Amino acid sequence: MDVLTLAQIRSWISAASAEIDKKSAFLCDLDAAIGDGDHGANMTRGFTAVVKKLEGGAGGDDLGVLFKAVGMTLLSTVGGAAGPLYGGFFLELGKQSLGKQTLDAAALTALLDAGLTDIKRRGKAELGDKTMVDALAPAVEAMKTAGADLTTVTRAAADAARLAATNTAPLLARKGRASYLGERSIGHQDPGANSSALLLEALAGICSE
Amino acid sequence: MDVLTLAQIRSWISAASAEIDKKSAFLCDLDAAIGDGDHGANMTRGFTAVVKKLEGGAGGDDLGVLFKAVGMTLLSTVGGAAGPLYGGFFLELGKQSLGKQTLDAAALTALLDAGLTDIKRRGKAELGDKTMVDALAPAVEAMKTAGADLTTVTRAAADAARLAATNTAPLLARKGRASYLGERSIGHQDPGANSSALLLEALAGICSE
Amino acid sequence: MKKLINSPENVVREALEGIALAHADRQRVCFDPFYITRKDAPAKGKVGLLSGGGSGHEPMHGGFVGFGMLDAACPGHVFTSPTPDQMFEAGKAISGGAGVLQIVKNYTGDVMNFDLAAEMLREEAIEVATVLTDDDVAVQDSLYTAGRRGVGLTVLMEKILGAAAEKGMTLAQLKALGDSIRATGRSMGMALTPCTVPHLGKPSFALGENEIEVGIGIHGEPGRKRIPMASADEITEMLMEPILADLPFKTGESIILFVNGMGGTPLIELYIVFRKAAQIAEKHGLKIVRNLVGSYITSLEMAGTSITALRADDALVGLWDAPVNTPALRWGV
Amino acid sequence: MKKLINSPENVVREALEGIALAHADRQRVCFDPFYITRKDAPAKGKVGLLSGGGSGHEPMHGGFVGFGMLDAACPGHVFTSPTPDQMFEAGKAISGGAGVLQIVKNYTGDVMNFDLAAEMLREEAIEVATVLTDDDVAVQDSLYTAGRRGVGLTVLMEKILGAAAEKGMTLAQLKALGDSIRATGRSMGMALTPCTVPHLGKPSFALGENEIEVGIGIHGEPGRKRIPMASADEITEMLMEPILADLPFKTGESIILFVNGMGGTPLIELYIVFRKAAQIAEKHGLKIVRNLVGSYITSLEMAGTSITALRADDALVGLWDAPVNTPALRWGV
Ligand SMILES: Nc1ncnc2c1ncn2[C@@H]1O[C@H](COP(=O)(O)OP(=O)(O)O)[C@@H](O)[C@H]1O
Ligand SMILES: Nc1ncnc2c1ncn2[C@@H]1O[C@H](COP(=O)(O)OP(=O)(O)O)[C@@H](O)[C@H]1O
Ligand SMILES: [Mg+2]
Ligand SMILES: [Mg+2]
Ligand SMILES: [Mg+2]
Ligand SMILES: [Mg+2]
Repeated sequence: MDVLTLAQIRSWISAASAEIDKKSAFLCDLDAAIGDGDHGANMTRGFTAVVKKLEGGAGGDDLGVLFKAVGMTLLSTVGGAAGPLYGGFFLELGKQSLGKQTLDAAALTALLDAGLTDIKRRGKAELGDKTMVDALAPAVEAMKTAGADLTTVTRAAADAARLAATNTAPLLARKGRASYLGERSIGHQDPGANSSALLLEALAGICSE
Repeated sequence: MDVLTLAQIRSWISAASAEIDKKSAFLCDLDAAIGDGDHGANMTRGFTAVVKKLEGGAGGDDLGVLFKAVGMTLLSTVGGAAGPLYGGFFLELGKQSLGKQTLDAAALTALLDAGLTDIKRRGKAELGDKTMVDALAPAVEAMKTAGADLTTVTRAAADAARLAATNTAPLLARKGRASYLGERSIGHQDPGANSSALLLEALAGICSE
Repeated sequence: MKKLINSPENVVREALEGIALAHADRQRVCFDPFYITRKDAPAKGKVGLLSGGGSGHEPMHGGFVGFGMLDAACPGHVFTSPTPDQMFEAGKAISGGAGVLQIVKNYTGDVMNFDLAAEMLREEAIEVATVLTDDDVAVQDSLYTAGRRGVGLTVLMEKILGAAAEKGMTLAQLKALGDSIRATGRSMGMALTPCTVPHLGKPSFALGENEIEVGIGIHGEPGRKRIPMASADEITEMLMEPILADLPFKTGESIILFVNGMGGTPLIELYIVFRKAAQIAEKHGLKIVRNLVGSYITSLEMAGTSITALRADDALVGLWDAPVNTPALRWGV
Repeated sequence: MKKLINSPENVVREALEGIALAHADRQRVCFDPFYITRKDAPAKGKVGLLSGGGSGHEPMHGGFVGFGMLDAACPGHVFTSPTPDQMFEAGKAISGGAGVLQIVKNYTGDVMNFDLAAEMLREEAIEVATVLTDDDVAVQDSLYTAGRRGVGLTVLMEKILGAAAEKGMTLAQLKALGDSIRATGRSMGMALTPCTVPHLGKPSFALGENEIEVGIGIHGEPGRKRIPMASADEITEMLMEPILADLPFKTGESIILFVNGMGGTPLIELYIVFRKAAQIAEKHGLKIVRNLVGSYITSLEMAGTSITALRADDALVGLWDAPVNTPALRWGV
């Protein structure tokens, strides 16, 4: 598969929403262990609102408009740290894809890379701080060397994110709520890294159809 | 045994205090079931203070003065319903025994009868209301027909009180905190009836030595 | 039992030491016997307002001692009414020549101990009158029992009589006003969890994860009945309907509505209860002219709520609005 | 989970409905998006004070909206920071031409959401400044982490800045005053029990009958360490010593001492904690010029306490004493 269409991006968002909804309790439990237990609820609330928004016709026939609608909706419904981070992420995707209707592998990789950069700018987190960055960064890296087939590229991203999210467990949190726990944050996976992995898994799912 | 001496009355009070202290948790549990769980603590606090007072020399060589000291101390240390009731009871004993140094069976019976009357006046409880009256009234009745030997008379009182206290279980409380429970007060023994039984058991103990 | 205490025996004394340190600007604490008076007691020419009861109901009563409310409060041991010597000494300390009004919750122990204190004060030539609160509709009223418990209405009673006393009402007038408040206020409470009396060390009753007690008092005693867990709206209805039906409150009447927390219930839940209580009052055609939402008469750490409704004409509202300056209730000054 | 709620989704909305009904005399509640403003907002020519944060900390922040304190508060979902659209709308509603000061507890989510709101407000030509609170000494401070949490100091910050704003201080002056308060206040907290977030339905952590968490925040998160149950005096020492050592507070200094309840702890226990805290402060040669004892910044029904100490010169004390009229804090008016 060489291009993602606007319709497929829409399906990605719905698939991501379903995925997050299914794993909501899991994300909350991860957050309860080293945070405040709301990450799953926040993400579910946000993506449910996004899907409603898109079904309501938002997004039009421009990827930039579509991603902006997603970002704005997440910004005003998720709250907490994840709200501005994921909201800003999709707003950045929107800026970078304004006017576009399709994405090939290179464009998609560039887009996610830009989104990742925005998250790092906003949250000031580095690789290894035990945040969503730890899932997104390796995913983008993997995409860069996975060739031109979107099915392969997105699968590589999803697998890298999944593995990296699991590997946040031994890390000592330096950003977000988990950092308050100091040593006690060690041994637990980061919730945001896991929600990021879910988003990419949903994307890979769309591209494998 | 035909007369109780002042020294023996003092021993009664100390024995009663020891008895109540031993059963304090039991009395609290009874009170927790149908009241507020403090009867044992209240009585222990009160009688501990009484013993301290008497050891401090209070009471002198007059039964009236002795009982008054007991009553006043209970009044200012027990609190709750039991405080005024037992405090008033001993104050009444004091009034009735002023000037006396000894008590024979008839005098003792008359004294406890007067104390019971004071409790009924103050608390307006009748026989069967599920209160200490249900233990004290049968005890005094039993004394009246038990002859002149103090060992027999006080044993009769103690046994009657013990039996009557146990028999408060099926009663529906009409006075005190337990009355708030209505039907739910049925099936539990009254704490005050049990503390009264303990006082009389201690008395019988003294008279059997 | 996990509590922020040092030993069950010292709970009341050490709490009083904390109160003495925290509120030295407004209150004076006596430790032998235990009582709290306002700093400027006695107020010459003013009737002295005296209350008290077992500890464990904080801020009641000590938190209500101050200008515009109580002159003195006598704390007993936890859930145990104080003793006559406390009320006697406190009564003397606040007697400003116009007599002393005792505000007593209708519990056998409280009533008998305050009665004894009243006798003792009268022997000192201090005029004493007593007002009872017995507002708990969960208890069937009857001549043959101890009658109803005094609960939430006590808070409103102490605020309103306190204002009336500041305005110079005589002992007889205050007694009459108190009796009319007693006659026109009703309450009912429920518990989600029991509480643990320090010297007992275990909960006063056991409640299943899915059970609640309805018709509880303020001493950790079991309630009138145990039912399955219900929604805040259903629970509020279970409390409001008996309250409104008992007096009864009639369409068009104005009321002060008081939603109280039992000690372990967070404020956010009390507002959810108040929301429904207000809706029910409105449905009954009642006008809520004033309200109070918070934990003012508690049962240690018990989770639960009680609701109190009091008929309120303009005069009563005026007294409610009058300045009050106590650690727990303060406005207008 | 037993709570006085109807459904986890509706907790915040229904509590706001209760607040709107209970405090209509002083506050206005907007439901889309959620925010509370004082009734008379905007106050022309006065800097508007805006705060907010996750719900579940009541009375903070909504209970502090009123004369002499906050102009507006934005409640998020339970333990979740509110969203920029809430602060944006609330900020516009209270902007009286002198700018808006945001008081933000230092949590990544709160900071980022308030930052976004500030950008949006500036686009509306409204001047915005932000003051952070990060007073929790239980968290090691570091440039490489999210830094310290904002906890109890936030209450004192909002009271004092509120008074300063009423006195006509400019946005720049308030920002400077806020930063100095941030620099001179410290807090630490502990929990006897966890709390249950409604949508989770189970406690955020499990504590044994004989364990306590020391160094907790206000979001039901675990603390820095778990230790065996201790006495109130020992626990108070565990909180006070790090607080006093961190700044450090020096002999001869005056402080405002704030003993806070986490939501499920009865007032009688807080006074026992205050007693010891005051003794420790005295031992360190500190003068407690003002104090606050009660549950003002809570974690739902969590049992526990936090202590806050703030250096206080006469000017600060003057602002503390200035009139305030909010549902949760009121004096002088
Ligand atoms: N500074 C940061 N940079 C990047 N990601 C962060 C940062 N802080 C927190 N996160 C991510 O946000 C997640 C928590 O999101 P959430 O629980 O919804 O917000 P909150 O922590 O405010 O409750 C963390 O698991 C982490 O992945
Ligand atoms: N009106 C009354 N007349 C006689 N005895 C009473 C009356 N009310 C209560 N009692 C007795 O007092 C006992 C309770 O005493 P206690 O628990 O110390 O006081 P309180 O009920 O105030 O906590 C009851 O078990 C009962 O025997
Ligand atoms: Mg979280
Ligand atoms: Mg009792
Ligand atoms: Mg009692
Ligand atoms: Mg959160």
